[in-house]
Amino acid sequence: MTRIADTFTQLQARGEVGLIPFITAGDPDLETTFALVHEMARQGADIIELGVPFSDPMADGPTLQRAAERALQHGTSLSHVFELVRRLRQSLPIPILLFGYYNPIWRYGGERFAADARQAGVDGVLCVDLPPEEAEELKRETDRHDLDMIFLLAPTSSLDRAQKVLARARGFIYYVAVTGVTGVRAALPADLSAMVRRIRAISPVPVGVGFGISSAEHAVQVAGVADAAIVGSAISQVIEQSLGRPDLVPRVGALIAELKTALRSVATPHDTGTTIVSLRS
Amino acid sequence: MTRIADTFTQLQARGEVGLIPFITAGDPDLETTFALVHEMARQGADIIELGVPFSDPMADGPTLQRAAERALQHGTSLSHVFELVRRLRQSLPIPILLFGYYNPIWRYGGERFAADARQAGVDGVLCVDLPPEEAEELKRETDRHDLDMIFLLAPTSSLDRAQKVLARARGFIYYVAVTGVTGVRAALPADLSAMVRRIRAISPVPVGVGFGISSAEHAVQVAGVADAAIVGSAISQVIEQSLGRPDLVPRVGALIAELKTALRSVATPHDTGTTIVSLRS
Amino acid sequence: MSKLPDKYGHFGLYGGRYVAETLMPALLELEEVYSQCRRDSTFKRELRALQREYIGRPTPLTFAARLTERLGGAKVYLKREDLCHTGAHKINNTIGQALLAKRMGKERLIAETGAGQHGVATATVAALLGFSCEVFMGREDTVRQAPNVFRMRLLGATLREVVSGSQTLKDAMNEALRDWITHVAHTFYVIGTVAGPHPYPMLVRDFQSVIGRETKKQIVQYEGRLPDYLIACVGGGSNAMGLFAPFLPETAVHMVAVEAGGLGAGRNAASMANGYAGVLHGSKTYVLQDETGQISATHSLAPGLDYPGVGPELSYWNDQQRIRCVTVQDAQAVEGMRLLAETEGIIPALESAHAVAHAATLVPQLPATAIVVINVSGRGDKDLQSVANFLGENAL
Amino acid sequence: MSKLPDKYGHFGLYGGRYVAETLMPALLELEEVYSQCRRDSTFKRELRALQREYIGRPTPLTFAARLTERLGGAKVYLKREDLCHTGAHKINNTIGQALLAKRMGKERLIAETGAGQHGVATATVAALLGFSCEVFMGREDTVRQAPNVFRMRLLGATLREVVSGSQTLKDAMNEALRDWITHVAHTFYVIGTVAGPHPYPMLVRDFQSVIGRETKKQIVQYEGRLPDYLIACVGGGSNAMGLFAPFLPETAVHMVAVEAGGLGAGRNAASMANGYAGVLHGSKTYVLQDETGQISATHSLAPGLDYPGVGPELSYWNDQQRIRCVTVQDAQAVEGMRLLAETEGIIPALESAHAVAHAATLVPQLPATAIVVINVSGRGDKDLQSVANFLGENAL
Ligand SMILES: Cc1ncc(COP(=O)(O)O)c(C=O)c1O
Ligand SMILES: Cc1ncc(COP(=O)(O)O)c(C=O)c1O
Repeated sequence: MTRIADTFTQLQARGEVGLIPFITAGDPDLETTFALVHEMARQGADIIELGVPFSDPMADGPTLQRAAERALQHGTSLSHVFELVRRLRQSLPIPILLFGYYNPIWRYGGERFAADARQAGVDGVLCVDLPPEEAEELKRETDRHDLDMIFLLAPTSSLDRAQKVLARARGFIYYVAVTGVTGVRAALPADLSAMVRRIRAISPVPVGVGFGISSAEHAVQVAGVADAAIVGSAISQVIEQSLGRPDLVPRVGALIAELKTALRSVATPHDTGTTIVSLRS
Repeated sequence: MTRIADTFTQLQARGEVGLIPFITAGDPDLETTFALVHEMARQGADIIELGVPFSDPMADGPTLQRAAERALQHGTSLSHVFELVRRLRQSLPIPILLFGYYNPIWRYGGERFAADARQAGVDGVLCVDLPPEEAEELKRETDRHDLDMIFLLAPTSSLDRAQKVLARARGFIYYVAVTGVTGVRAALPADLSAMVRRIRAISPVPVGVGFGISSAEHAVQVAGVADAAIVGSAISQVIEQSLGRPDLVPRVGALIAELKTALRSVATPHDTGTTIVSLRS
Repeated sequence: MSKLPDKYGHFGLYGGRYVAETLMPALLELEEVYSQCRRDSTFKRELRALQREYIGRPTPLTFAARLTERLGGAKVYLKREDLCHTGAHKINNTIGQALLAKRMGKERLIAETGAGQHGVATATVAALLGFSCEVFMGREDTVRQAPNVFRMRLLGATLREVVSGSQTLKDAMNEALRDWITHVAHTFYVIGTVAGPHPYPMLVRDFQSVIGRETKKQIVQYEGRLPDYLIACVGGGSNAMGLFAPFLPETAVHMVAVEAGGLGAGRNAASMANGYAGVLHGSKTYVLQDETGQISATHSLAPGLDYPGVGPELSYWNDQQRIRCVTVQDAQAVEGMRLLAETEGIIPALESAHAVAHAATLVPQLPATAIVVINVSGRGDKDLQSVANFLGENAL
Repeated sequence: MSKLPDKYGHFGLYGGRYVAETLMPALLELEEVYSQCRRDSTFKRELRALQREYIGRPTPLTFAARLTERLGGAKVYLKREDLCHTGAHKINNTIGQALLAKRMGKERLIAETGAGQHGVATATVAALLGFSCEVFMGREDTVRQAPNVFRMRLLGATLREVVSGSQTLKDAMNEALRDWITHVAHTFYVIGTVAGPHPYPMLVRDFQSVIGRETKKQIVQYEGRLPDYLIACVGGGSNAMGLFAPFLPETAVHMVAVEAGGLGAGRNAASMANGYAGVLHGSKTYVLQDETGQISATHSLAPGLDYPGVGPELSYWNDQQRIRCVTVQDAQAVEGMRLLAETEGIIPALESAHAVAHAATLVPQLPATAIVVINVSGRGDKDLQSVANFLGENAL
């Protein structure tokens, strides 16, 4: 059993919804990322999603584009990320998931990537632009090194497609809350809960929900139906607004604490038991 | 016999080559033109060629284009030109030839034009853009009012064409010295004399040569073969250079005197008696 | 081909050869050579091959479905001269004249240009057939049609900027005629429209008639019958005569010539609507002029229409009421351009946009069974800057 | 049509569908609709009618007599995509995709553009068929291709200026993908070249293959045999694949893909010559990237070539050595433009000028019996300002 699966088991046992914060490695520099990860863990993060910056992040909104640009300005590469994870692992017990685009991994080499990731202490990997159809080559390697490859489902996915993706799922399934790119939003889609419920009903693994979760209210909304809430742009926004300020790390910490408190206030969702014939109502 | 034919008869009798200066009526104003015509006659001009300004003088070089523009700036029209000629006629014995483009005449009306021209004291008319083929309508009117319609021949004219044009000639034939537009030139074409000799040999009327005669030397060159030398741009250049100066009129007079002296120094050409088979050698 | 003009180049009262004597021999020679060539199968084959393999003929006749729907009247078809190589019908003519120049052993082509389209088309055939080339263009036009100036230069032509007179097309034509008078022995003057002295109005019409011949064949193929209306803009009249000529014997086909109404009274280029018979640039025809016979300054946003004369044959058919002449102003033309762009994805030249604008008022008055053909004489790329200026957009 | 790609959209190692999960259903639906349409005779008839009556196909294959003479080697023919409506081959593809979009009931088209040609071609078909349209264009490109920006606006499209990244084509494509992810339900993404996720490389190739099919027929008609060389420039590779595809089974026909050498090492856009296999914009292919997998900034004077990737099928045939890949730098391309302008009266797009420039070095080495076809993928009007700047002329 991987550290990620383990985490979800513990969360379920505690009747809690997980909090998975995302930050871009190297934004604004690797030392700050190191400090941020520790702070987020301290404030209640259950899994850390660490963004590997890419020059052409086609699924990201402006906030995460800028975060990646800041990280790339001083050349943050996969090797740097592994080095960071290795250092974090010396004291960090919670799972670390790498989140990014396929090209840097492909260029690094799939086998070498999986080996080095595992060795550094990475627990899972999520490639935004690597749907199951194209993932086999890399998945063979991540499976071999016991890394969870996390797949996504989206509001546009059909039931058929969901079943196909879920059949390959490991760790958890990442449900994309909005039809769109990453970024903070005023409101989540009206049918989000229904969609997540249906997926959860047929998913062999827990379901995390991300993209657009921008506030404690959103987190609460998601918590009613999902196993974890993934928060990205909202955190990067705080980082951006705090650039050059001595309290950058505690400000992010405060946001995590607020989100975690909100999530703890909600009861874990229970299986609906419905038979799902279509994902879309 | 018209005043133009008469003038050539007298010139021949005196063994003299005629001088036909051209100025644009109304350049720079009609009063100056009045003074200039008298001055040119006094200095030995045999026939006065009076330009009727036209907005689009397509056979003229820059000097005469500017002369026409100056005349048009204060709206010099055919009616003004007739009025000028009427005044000149009160004291001027030598022939006056109007030189211009067809449109102002056509717009004035051919019949009305011929009548008014005759009545004002005009002796002939030359339309640069009215070859014999298109001239019949106007020529009917000018013939009726006993005005000489002057036709042109050019270096490009074939013998055939020359004969056709000469058949319609009245007053004199205007030989265009250069393949080109009006304007002063450093030198005249090498074959000018040969061409004029050939035309003169078959012409029922005297031959005047114009276009590009810019100096006393040119006049002398032409005088050896032609019945008259026509000088335009060289005079307009003096006018242009003297604009606003009190001695504009005498300066033009001096040029006419110089040209006339040069012409008087040359013996009239005698018939060569050659049989002409081709105009071009 | 029509029986007009007569052997003197007259279309009734109009046409003829009003030029300096120096040019007469060249015109007579051209007439002679042309009359040989039009009967010469080698010449005709060569011309047809270039039309097909170089210009890209036949150009399509496009059914304008969305324009038809928008206007809610007759069915509208577009003759697509905008698809000709270099972007306008002008090249139909320059190819023909350049072949004549080759026959005559000339080495040098000259041309006047307003919009720059005829200049580009002449520079193009000069490059294609190995002539040297000089193009006369009014300074004002070199500014408003700057891209065409650069195109001519790239094609190896020399641009002669004309600073005399109003510095537009009429003055460019004066300068070209002056150059021709001077270099007539080895120079061929490629006139860009059905104007100028005989035989130009005739031969340009003949070379452009390919537009009408194709249209006739195409519309019969699509609709099984001839159209009810033909609409073309008129600068000198070459695209109009090119479209109209083959339909002249078909008396049921109405023909509408759209002149440039510019900014309205006193600031336009509508020679037939507002001019008088006169003589300009070698032929008798309708000319915009004052009461003393001086040629008027003209205005049109479309530089190819900004000319105070019109081809003599158009004057003739206008008097005969075989063609009907209407005017369209600058602002309407710009709207016509937008209309065609937005409904059909075709940005017409400002010149052609005059024809579109007239169609926009005519078509809604016609029954759905009627068929209208608009000649899209060229594409609008050359006009983008002027239209942007006109619209007050600085976005270009 | 070629048997490639396989059912996953793979050309050997390359191709595929590397996109966000949100887009996968749309890609699968598009694949399905396309596979129906390519067998549907109504669709094919509609497409053929638009090719003929709207685009102006077939485009000529022009024998370049004076270029052939100047280069002194093989006979050179030019495939005249510059004569297509809107001025480049791009519209062959946008018409096809717009018809698919209609089938799928979409209301809105989006597109990325570099040179502006694909943007104009998309805005054009949007106007023609009644879609709303938004075009993404890097800010740098909006400046160097300003006339195309105005054309798109006249056509009723909304321009979305992209200020992220290097502000060129690659970033425009990122933004278009982001828009698509967001509005995938009612929006059709019209990709402009044989790149992107499956089925785009396949369907764009198929829509562009009309170039090669016509060329094949035409050259056999003129010469009685197939050509020895085909030369095409490569940005994403659509004009190249369009020309090459129908000749792939003809093993005696050499194919040369000309990439943008820009200003030389480190400042170019030659993905096959200088890149490594990678994943960009949805497919695996040769990509210009650094050793950590970040995409490189590129440079080419030709904005349509200024892209760090290349269609996956080209990568495949390049590895197979079925096509040969060469590079041409900015200055040579400008010379190529001049050469074609001066010898044939055709001003090619800067992109196409790369192919001409390569021909200028290849053709003299070939025997007079050899036949070379250059794909003139577009006309150069859009590039006049950049070339004037490049040449340091302020005359434009
Ligand atoms: C596209 C276009 N249409 C029309 C004209 C007007 O000329 P014509 O009346 O001879 O067709 C021009 C002249 O330049 C032109 O470029
Ligand atoms: C004229 C022209 N040729 C070539 C290209 C390059 O694209 P591709 O390689 O897809 O043909 C472009 C792109 O805009 C173009 O406009």
